[in-house]
Amino acid sequence: MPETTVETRRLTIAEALREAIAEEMRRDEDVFLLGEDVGVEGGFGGAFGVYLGLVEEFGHERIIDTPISEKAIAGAAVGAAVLGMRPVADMQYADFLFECMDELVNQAAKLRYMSGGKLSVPMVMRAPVGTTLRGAQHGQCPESYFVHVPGLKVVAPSDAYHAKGILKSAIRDDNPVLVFEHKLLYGSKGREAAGGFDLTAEVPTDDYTVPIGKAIIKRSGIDVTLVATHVSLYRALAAADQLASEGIECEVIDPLTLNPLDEQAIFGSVQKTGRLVIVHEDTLTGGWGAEVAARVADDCLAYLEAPIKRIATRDVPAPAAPVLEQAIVPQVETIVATVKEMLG
Amino acid sequence: MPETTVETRRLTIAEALREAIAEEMRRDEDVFLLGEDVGVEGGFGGAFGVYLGLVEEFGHERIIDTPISEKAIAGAAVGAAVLGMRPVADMQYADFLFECMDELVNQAAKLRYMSGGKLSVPMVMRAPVGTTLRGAQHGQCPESYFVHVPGLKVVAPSDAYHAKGILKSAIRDDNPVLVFEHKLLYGSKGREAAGGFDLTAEVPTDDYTVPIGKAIIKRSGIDVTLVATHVSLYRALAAADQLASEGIECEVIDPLTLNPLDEQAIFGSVQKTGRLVIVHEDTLTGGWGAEVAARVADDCLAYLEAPIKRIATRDVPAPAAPVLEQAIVPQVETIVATVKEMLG
Amino acid sequence: MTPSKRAEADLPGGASAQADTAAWVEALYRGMLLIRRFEERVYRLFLEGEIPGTLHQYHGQEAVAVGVCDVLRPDDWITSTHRPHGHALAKGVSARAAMAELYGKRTGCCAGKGGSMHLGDPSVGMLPAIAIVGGGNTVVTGLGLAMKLRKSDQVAACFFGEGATNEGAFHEGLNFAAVERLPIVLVCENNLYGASTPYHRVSLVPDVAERAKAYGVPARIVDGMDVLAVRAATAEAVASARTGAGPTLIECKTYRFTGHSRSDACDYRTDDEEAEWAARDPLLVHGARLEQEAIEQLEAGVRAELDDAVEFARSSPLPEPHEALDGVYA
Amino acid sequence: MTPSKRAEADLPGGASAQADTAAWVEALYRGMLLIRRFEERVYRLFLEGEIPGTLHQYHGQEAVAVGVCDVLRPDDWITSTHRPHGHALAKGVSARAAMAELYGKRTGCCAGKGGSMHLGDPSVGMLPAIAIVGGGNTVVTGLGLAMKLRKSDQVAACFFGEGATNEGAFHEGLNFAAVERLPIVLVCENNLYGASTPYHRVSLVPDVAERAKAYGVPARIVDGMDVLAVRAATAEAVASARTGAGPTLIECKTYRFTGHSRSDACDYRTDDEEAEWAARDPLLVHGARLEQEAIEQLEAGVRAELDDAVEFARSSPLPEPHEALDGVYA
Ligand SMILES: Cc1ncc(C[n+]2csc(CCOP(=O)(O)OP(=O)(O)O)c2C)c(N)n1
Ligand SMILES: Cc1ncc(C[n+]2csc(CCOP(=O)(O)OP(=O)(O)O)c2C)c(N)n1
Ligand SMILES: [Mg+2]
Ligand SMILES: [Mg+2]
Repeated sequence: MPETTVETRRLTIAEALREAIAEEMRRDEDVFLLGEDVGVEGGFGGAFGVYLGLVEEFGHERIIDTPISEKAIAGAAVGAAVLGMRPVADMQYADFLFECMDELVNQAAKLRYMSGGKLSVPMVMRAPVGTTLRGAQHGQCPESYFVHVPGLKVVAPSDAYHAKGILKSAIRDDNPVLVFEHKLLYGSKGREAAGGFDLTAEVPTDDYTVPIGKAIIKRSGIDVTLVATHVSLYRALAAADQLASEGIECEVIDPLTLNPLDEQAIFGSVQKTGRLVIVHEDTLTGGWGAEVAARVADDCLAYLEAPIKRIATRDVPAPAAPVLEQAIVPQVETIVATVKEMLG
Repeated sequence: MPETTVETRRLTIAEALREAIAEEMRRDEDVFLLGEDVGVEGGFGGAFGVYLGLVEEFGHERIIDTPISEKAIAGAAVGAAVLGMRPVADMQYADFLFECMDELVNQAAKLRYMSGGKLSVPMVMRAPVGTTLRGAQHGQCPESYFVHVPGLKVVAPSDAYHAKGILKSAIRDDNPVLVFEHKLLYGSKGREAAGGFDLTAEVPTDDYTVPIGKAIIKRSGIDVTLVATHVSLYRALAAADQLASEGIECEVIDPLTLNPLDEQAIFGSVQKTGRLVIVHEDTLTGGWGAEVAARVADDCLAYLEAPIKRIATRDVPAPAAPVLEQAIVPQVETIVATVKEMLG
Repeated sequence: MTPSKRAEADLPGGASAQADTAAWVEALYRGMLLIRRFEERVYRLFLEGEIPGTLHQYHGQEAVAVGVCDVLRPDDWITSTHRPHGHALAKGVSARAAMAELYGKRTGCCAGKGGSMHLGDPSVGMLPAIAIVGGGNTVVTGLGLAMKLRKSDQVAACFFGEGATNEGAFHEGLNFAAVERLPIVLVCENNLYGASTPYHRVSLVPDVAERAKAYGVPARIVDGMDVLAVRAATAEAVASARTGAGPTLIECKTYRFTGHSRSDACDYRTDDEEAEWAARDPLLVHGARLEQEAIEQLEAGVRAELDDAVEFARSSPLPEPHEALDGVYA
Repeated sequence: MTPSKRAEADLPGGASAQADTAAWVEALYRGMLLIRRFEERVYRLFLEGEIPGTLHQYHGQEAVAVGVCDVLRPDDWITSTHRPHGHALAKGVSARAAMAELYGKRTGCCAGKGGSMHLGDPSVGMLPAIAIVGGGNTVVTGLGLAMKLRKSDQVAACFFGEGATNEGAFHEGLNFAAVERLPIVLVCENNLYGASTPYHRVSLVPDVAERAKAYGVPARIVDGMDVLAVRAATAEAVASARTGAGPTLIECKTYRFTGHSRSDACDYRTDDEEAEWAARDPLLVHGARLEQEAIEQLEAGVRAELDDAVEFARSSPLPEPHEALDGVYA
């Protein structure tokens, strides 16, 4: 959180991300951006407008509009990174990452190790996630696939302050970092989805970074630990508000980084509360919540006063109809009910 | 396990798989095989000889040698399955599945749901796994990525009897089924890796199937539950042997199917033993062991007498040097030591 | 002989045949008109908040869907893209089922689970549309393979944009289709842009048809604003596919009259360019072959059909929340 | 001027230049001989159980690696494949470091972590070889992009087999390289087979070079058994890349003299075909340009170098088990 002495403004996540990229590009000539529709004049500035204005400042050399070729985008990022460039690659929707899994899993994540540690792959891949009425192929939250890949780092910021700071860290990191943001949280439109929370945040005007691998305690509490990201984080916070009015104090943790996971922060909290609920919009089976649960079930078993609960999107592809989508994605009521049951 | 009255022979897994495919192709005209190098005269019969002889019996129409185009292989399987064919697609190494993730995750797994349940995708994808001195890009066990995909089924047989029976079930199943086998277990060469266990098994001469979604209790015990597949299963059995000589009785479970997981079999065992160790050759973080642990930490918490332990390949790409590979893959000694520590 | 039965036949000669021809010319116009008016309604309903989700619309490209599907039989198959409304209507998905799907209703062609980007219906030979660019290009090979293995004379047509030709899927799918001589027609709708990106910035070769040579696949470039031109090229390609001669690629030069998706103002295109293509509106081009009176009748019929479709969609039940869990596995 | 400094220069004329030429002709021969003898040793050591893992060997294709790398500067880069031994030695990985890597020793060029399929060394401009067929074809575009953005005059060469041209990666990589005019040379080693599969069964177009047209990329077909032919074509392509004219594809017609991998008996090839290509052995073709005496001297030198390499590998320490955990992250 920004200290009180620094100058700040309220920004949306989209604005914060744009600033992060622009500032890093000004700071370091090796940083560049590539992806589909990122720099066309009169175009969108990327699928969600994050890059608007960048091509005007940095030109087509450093803001590269690619063909619709996800393998080329990812492969180019890998190769350029090996030579010391710091590419920021854009995947319009995280769902398209499946088109360049080889480049990410077999190349980006492994080249350093295969070389005996002689080279590095300092690339960033940005990928918007989230179930947002676009159906099965534009609504996935595939973070968990990448959490499983040794050699990759995975971050998932949920507000403007952390989004800007951690994207900067990702760009400066010497490893491949996947940055997952939620489509509903970019601007103000997602406010309702986030339970009315204000999605803008105070963002310092000065340069700052947020470290990869450190969780954030969003709210302190002693009865139960809630771990959540993205929209689920805001729902967890809303649930915590409701529960507080009934005298139940939730500790809400935003892991921020999914790999490497700040397990100490989670262990510490669970040791205090004795109860753990993990909430995510990725589907349940094999989701990153399982990893959190497994680590806690190993390290903190003696502290657990209740079974570990995971609340996740049901194990189905995303349906298009709003009523169906709503039925599969974790909602505030489910979180509230689960916590009450744990304590009851 | 075969009943005593049926006629059986001892077969290797490779032989058993070949029989399964040949018998299903004879039984059902809609079954066909496609992949790289599967039917070239004078060729290999697939990367591990599983298909030797098939092209002679079924001809090039039904044993289709494809270009080196994993997306086309998987996409063709999806499309043919939609029209009611029952393709068996071959991925020479499971590591190459990353080249056709879109076809598997976004198409095979989702088309049925997207259609409102109007169509089915009865395809099989065979993919050999295992760390076998071939380095980072030919040694992965990527089962866990697919366990995370709603719409796919994932099986992982470890002996000839179950391999044949479950491959037949997979071919007859109306859903996309990924069949993961371990390279070291195909023939007799893996015997040493499997701790000297005989890898052949009695296989009935008559038609039979092994159901998807049912685990096998490989060994009964009351002190600790070991869940493992493939080579790790044989190592778990070897560890159980050693531990038995010290008076510790392990229950060893081969889940056989990783999705849908036979959780009742595991819960039942853990409720008896109070202790759970999961062993797999896939890497630790985000591996399917986490899902097993998470489910047990939810359903069986009250029964647990010790933290849930996962023993998995370390979170690194597979190194080539034998001494390094050995250092990252679960070994018998680690299993023994872990169990003793749990009980000590 | 109904228009769709005409299949690969040439335009007929003779007296009664001429009546047939007139009916068929009208049917083609009606097919395009239905798509145009459907899209216009849908856009309005979307802006009014009645239709949820997102939209990629087909205005301007109607001649392609209608020209191709007119040649296809009900038992032939198509694959489609993120922009599937036109393909769906042309292949025989009813306006009711399509509209209800956009509304997220249980009576939709995908029971509300597909939505705009996945419109389709196996019962009329259309896969749920695949919204992964290039996604249909590998899957269609399997449709073709099944047809070939079963020795049926069916054909599968794959619709895709010029942008999709830069995907690996285009390459692998086309090569595999070529090598296996699959009964496939590849229909590239070259509308000059992939989202905001003009094709000439992402391919040094302006004609997609040129690329087919790399696979030994015959290709044709046709005026995608003229339904008869599209139909004629498709008829040839389909006939060749039915007799086992393998795939053909047809590049239809066309233009989308709207933004890429609902929120796109098209500032990356010039007014001149837009005006030039508007003058070649497929409804104008083909409309010139009809009497004005006939057109007005068709308009009225289409209006009624769409009134009915909207009414049907509005009054259809929403799916029950628990239905979200059905249909993942067979 | 050492041979490798000759770079894009033509063969020199004049008296002292002729001595230069002779030395250079010998150096090319030596480069190929080193690979041939290296592969022979390695195969024997593998059969004897000294070298673990698996092998894909390069015998027969030596003219390609050596002809290409002779043009490249130390600060140019290459990507390689599952069959990388020849590329590694030609680009400057020492026989010691390569051999030790095959032995799984800490002194190997990848510290024992890469092994046969991932030989490489950034310090000589070679990525760890990528054993995913086509894998290098997208990654190389990034090397080229970095060079272009930095306005260096470096070049990246990408080796791949004809089999790789059916991968989506070939397509996406080549198109992106073309559009961005990246300083890349695509070197296709068309040895007629991908594993057991003859190319004519998986491509209707027999020449890979034909495919380059689909991307507006110039292509050349050369005799891949003649190191001078390969070198000449590469020199042109590299010169063009250095000046910003973009990628070139060079298709080298060649043949592997061994099985696809260690256990392959090649029963899918005819004896006649093998004999025909054996007669065009690159060592014979180029050897004819040298005196027998020179060849014998080179053999002796190579033998000594490999004796030393094997001795080095044998006596090198194994990595410590805990080293397996290092080097995943920077
Ligand atoms: C694999 C993949 N990459 C990117 C996208 C995002 N996207 C949707 S449509 C589109 C443009 C497609 O262009 P084109 O193929 O020409 O079809 P058109 O929209 O012009 O009909 C893009 C980039 C996607 N859906 N799938
Ligand atoms: C993506 C992928 N698919 C399949 C393989 C298995 N494989 C290894 S080498 C090879 C043949 C490659 O043929 P080609 O590209 O012609 O190279 P060559 O072996 O002839 O040098 C195959 C199929 C692989 N390594 N990667
Ligand atoms: Mg387009
Ligand atoms: Mg080859």
